[in-house]
Amino acid sequence: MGALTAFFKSLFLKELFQGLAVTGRHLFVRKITVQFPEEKTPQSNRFRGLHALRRYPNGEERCIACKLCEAVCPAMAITIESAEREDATRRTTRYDIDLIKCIYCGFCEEACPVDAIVMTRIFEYHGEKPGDLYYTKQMLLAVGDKNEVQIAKDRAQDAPYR
Amino acid sequence: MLSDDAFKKIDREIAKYPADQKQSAVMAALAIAQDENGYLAQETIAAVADYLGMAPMAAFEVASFYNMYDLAPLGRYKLTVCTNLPCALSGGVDAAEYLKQKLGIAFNETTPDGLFTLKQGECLGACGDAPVLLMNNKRMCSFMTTEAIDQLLTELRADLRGQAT
Amino acid sequence: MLDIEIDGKALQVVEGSTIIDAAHQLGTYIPHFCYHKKLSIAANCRMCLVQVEKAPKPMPACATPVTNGMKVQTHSEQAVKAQKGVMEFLLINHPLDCPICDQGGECLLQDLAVGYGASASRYQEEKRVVMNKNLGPLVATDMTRCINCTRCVRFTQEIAGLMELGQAYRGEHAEIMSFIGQTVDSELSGNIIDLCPVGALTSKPFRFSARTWELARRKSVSPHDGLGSPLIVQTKHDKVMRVLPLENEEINECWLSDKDRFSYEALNSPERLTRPMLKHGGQWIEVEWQQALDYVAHAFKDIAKNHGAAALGALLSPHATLEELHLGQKLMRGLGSGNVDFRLRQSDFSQDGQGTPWLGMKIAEIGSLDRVLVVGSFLRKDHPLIAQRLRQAVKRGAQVSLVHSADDDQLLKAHAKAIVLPSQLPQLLAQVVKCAAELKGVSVDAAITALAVSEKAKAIAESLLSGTRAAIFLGNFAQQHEQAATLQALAQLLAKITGANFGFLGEAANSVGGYVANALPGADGLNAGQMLAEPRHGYLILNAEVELDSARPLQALAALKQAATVVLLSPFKLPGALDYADVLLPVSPFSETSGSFINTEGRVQSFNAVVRPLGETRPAWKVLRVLGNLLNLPGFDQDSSEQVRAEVLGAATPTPEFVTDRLANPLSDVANNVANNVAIKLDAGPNGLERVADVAIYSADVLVRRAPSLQKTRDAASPAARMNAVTLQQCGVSAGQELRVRQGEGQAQLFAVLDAGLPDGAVRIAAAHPKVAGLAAMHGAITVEAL
Amino acid sequence: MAEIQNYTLNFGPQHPAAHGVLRLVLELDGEMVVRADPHIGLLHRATEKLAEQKTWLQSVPYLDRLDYTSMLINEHPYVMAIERLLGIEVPLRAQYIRVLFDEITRIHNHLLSIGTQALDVGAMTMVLYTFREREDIVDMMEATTGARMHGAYYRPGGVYRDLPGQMPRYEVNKFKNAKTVKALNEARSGSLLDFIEDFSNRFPGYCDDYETLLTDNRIWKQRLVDIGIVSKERALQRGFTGPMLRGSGVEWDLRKKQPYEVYDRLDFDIPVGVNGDCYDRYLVRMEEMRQANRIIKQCVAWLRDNPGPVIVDNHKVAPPSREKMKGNMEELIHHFKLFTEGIHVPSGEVYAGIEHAKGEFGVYLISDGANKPYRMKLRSAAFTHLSAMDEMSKGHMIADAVTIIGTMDIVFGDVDR
Repeated sequence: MGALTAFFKSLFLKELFQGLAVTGRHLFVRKITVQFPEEKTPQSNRFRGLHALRRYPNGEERCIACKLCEAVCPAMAITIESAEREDATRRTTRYDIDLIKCIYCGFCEEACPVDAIVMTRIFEYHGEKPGDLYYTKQMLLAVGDKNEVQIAKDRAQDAPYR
Repeated sequence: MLSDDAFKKIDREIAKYPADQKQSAVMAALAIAQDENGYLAQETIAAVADYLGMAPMAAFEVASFYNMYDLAPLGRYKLTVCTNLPCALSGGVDAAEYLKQKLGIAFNETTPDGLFTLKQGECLGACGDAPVLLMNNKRMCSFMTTEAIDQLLTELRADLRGQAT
Repeated sequence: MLDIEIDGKALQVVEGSTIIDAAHQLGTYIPHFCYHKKLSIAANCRMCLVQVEKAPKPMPACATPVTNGMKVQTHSEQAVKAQKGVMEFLLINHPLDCPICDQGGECLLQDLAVGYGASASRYQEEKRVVMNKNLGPLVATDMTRCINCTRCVRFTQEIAGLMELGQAYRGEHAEIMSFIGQTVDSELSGNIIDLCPVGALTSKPFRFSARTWELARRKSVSPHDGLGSPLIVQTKHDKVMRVLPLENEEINECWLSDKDRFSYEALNSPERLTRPMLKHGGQWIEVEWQQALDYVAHAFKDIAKNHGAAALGALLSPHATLEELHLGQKLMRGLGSGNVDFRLRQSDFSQDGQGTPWLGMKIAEIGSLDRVLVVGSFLRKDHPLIAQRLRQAVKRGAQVSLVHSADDDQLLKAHAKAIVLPSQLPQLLAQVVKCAAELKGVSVDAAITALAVSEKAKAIAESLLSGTRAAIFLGNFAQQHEQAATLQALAQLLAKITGANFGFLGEAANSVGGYVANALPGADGLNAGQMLAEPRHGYLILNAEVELDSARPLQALAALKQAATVVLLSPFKLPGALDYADVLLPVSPFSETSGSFINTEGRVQSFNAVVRPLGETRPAWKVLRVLGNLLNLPGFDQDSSEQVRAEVLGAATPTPEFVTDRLANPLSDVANNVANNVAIKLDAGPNGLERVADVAIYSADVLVRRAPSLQKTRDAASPAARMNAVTLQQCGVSAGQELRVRQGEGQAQLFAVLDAGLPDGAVRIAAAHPKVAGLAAMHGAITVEAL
Repeated sequence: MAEIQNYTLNFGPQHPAAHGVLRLVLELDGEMVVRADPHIGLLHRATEKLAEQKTWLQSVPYLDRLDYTSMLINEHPYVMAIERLLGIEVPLRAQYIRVLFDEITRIHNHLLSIGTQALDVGAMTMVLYTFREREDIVDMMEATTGARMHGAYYRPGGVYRDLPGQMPRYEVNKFKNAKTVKALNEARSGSLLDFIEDFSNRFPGYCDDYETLLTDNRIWKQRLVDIGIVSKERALQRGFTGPMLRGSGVEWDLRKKQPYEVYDRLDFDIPVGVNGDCYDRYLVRMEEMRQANRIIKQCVAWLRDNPGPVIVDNHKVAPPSREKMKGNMEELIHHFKLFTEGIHVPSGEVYAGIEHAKGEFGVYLISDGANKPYRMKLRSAAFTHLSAMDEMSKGHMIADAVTIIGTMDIVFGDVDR
């Protein structure tokens, strides 16, 4: 009996038609296609994208050159030089992130005691030559300034978990 | 800085110790200096230290450690209220609060008329008499209830008037 | 010996040991903050609490003496609980500064908090705040971080000799401070930075510039004083970031003088010369090495051809390495000139060819001396750490006597002091000799016996004879003295009579090395003084600012200005040289070259470069070697500094640690009759004013002069004309007044300062400073007039 | 007569079916493979050596990058090994979270494996479906770790942070109206656990679809059945693990045989094959996905009911919360030291192996008590499996070599390390 059924199943290409039915069904199913870049998939507030350096609301940069991020960075992508500023505070004179070295592990943000270095949601950045992806302090601060609202919102939302 | 008389007194203190341990007399010397000047100015401390052959800092350590030495000018009467635990439990803090309110000053302040300076003191070794108060490092006042304090203040003011006339 | 058991391990310790000593003997670590092996026991941090069997409470290991049969637990429940509790208390008032604190990462408090403390805080109340103090340009303070261990206080008191810091107030209000408003001016002040277990005292020049984990650590040797302190140079990206002591019980113990510690700032100075330069038509132009070296070779060849090789001279520096000195003299000798010298500040060369001045003993043995006479030394400033050793010796009961021309406070209790005019120093020393000879029953030269003896001389002689291990040291001032040979002969005679060791406190890192490398004039050559007194046509100068480093600055400058060719090998664009030099060759300072220094006890210390040479800078030994090749001289084919060293010290491996077998203080065969060996001039000098010149600690060499932070200290204050009250009156001037000082051809304008420590008739004016470069010599007659 | 020589073919490293950078030198007799010689090392990054230069924590993100198709599970044996050396107890919730993500990763891995294997043998559609489901999975990972692939989420002592209470949502735009968006956001309206649960409910249906497309498909069977047969004995001798071993009928699964974390509290079955051919291994993988889904459901249920810490509260090992770090001295010091010097792990050696999606993945660590490993050795399943390439493909057609590479489920990050 089994052999007979199998023969007919085989003869009439049953399993192939079943497969085609699955494919056919999907013709009518709602599409999951996302029209990037006009449209984006939902993005988590924990997303680890392009780095930014933040400022306090009064415009003072947060970073105090403690160099924890530089120390914990497994890829050694961060370069910091520090000095005493005129007002006797500890500040960076250089804060560079080589995005080509960076492995986006997020340890820098975890290590930062003052929430200065953060990883934003931004992932659509590019460079046309390697030097373009070497972000300096000014560039990082600019990223922070531009996206501060979103950055602050994301941190606030995730605060209970960290 | 200090009068010859004071140095003579200091010499008497020094004589109590072996010749190579002059600095043992530092507490007495500072007390003599304070008696003469009313308080211990930086220069006074330096002069005493120099006289005893010790570093000024070492003399300053002593002067700043004991709260019966005063490092700044004071009012005429220095009232030191003990606020250590036994006194505090028996009303020392209340006495201090009362004095503050009565004189209108906080600890380490002097009344505008230059009469009273209030200080927070360490144990005076008379816990049984708590609350206790020390006047000008010399006179011990026991059981300082609010009445006793009022009485003391009146007495001191009267005393002053008596001296003035 | 006492039996003790620590954590179940039994051992024997000597009587009087504390538990922490015993634990260290066993290799068991007991956490501590206030305990330091070189300081007295304070037992105030309480971190080292351990459980002692039968003791009701935990005991501080640093202050508990071992008793026989003691049983100690360092990790028992009670001990751990006590340590945890202490740590919690220590952290209660500690500010949340780790991210901005320079100590972060090398902080004992952090390490012990992680190792022994709780992992979470329970403290919710306010923390106390302590105002910062201004302790000067070297030490930065953040006093809120202080845990009141009092290590710094004990250091100033016990090691530096003057209690500049103290713990004022008490209880919660206790704070470490200097006597109100004063800075810490000790020449050893940098050590409190190392001692501070937290970030309360940190280095001001280093402030906020790097983290400990970023720094590469390399060994080196200090190029400054004769001690040759071993260093740990910490670098980042080929830049020297800071210098710390490398502990060596036989040399520097665990200390470092501020000069050694902070002079690194000069290495990163904007004054660094980074490319070879030629003066062309009065203008300096940067050139390639090849061009510069060709120029030098041609110029030297021309001079040798036209004026004879003796028209060339080399002035080397006692701060240069053994290899540089060797190749420098080899080059000159190769050219046929014997005019080589490195003793720029010396005036009396009559001892030449008779030996190699050195300490005469091991540095480590200084501490065990019981009678010491130091002749002509600004001890504290010239030899900060040797002074420290003498200070400890005094504490152990040694008697130190001083014979000098200025009564600076050496911060040690001197047994006897004789302060006389420089010209009377020989006479005074002769008096001591006479006295000692009389006491010993030895006969001496008639010239000496004829002298009248002062009380002080007698006290010194008696002191020297009363001990078992005595030493007599000649300081820098005595070596630079016009009658250095006389002083030396007398001191040596005294040493012979009293059975004391005789030695020199070496002026510079390679003062001994210069002799070993034979960077000295031969029989036919001129010494440093002669080379400048009898101007040459061509000069080769290595690493020296001759107008400041020479005994007779005016004469030196004149000689250099008239010379046809002056070649300067220096790490810096020396301002004076820009005027008189014709070629500037950038050579490496000690941090960028390999080499060796031989310190004053004859210890050979070789080191490697810690960073890459800056710009086009090259190690001087390489420059001299190539110059030798360009001049077609034989024997210039060394490939490494080790080969050069082997030429000097022999190829034996390992290189000998000491070269004491090659050292002999001159006149070691001095007999009873001094007059035969050296003409003793015991007459008093010029009647009138005499100059006493010290080389201020922070203007002693090319490097320290360019260290900005050191230049801000009190010790680097601009020179003044210091006189005692009598002299001031005699000159009719008063303290604070501006004076014109004349000496020889030259003059200088200085302020008068009252200095009670000077003898009558002495005018003390520091040397080696641009402001006094106009004065003729470091000694001799001088006149003063009010402006 | 002309001498007939075997034809040597260079397969890869650019071949799309080479699963990355495999360079396979095939010696062919006609179309038949006589010898297969895999060349490896093109993706060697010296992870083991790098680990000796990094603090214990810093190596975690590098583990992600070994088998880059199953990221989080790679971190697991590494942190487990450290925990064993430290002798610390990980909070139960952290163990559940790790198991949850191990199983999610397993599905993620198998979806890629089956999808691309189908693609390799000619079934284009499969990969589109499996990648659709993978999209949901990387969304879960992004919501939890912040990265769609390289999470760096497991830590010695637990996991970095708790699962998020909300999922990011679609927004209305010119391509999607409110209704569409609402429908898309339905599963995303709750927490991550809701999203995972929704997925686990949908997933068996997807599996059915895959099976409809493949399991009985004659072409699929023709390409897989009786290809690359490995006997039970040979599989054991060659050190096979995971689906490769179970496909040959050996019932061996570390989750059952040496239970770690909370696997002993979970209910699941171990599928085994009969013939040891590629088809059996395919079936094993399919069933493993269904079983993984079962585990996920149990984990979600437990995690819902049991809130709590997800990392040890011993700050000598794990950093304190940011709030505490900013306000307390002890916490700040520990934070500072953890991120600069890192933890010091007591000296000793330890091996921690887990049932990785591809087989047994193990980390062997030697510590000398410092803040970095003295030595780290990684045992990856794919390397062992690849070594059987010659044996498995000998005598098969050249086209079957592709099937065999696919069935091995190798990833070169894992092989080359």
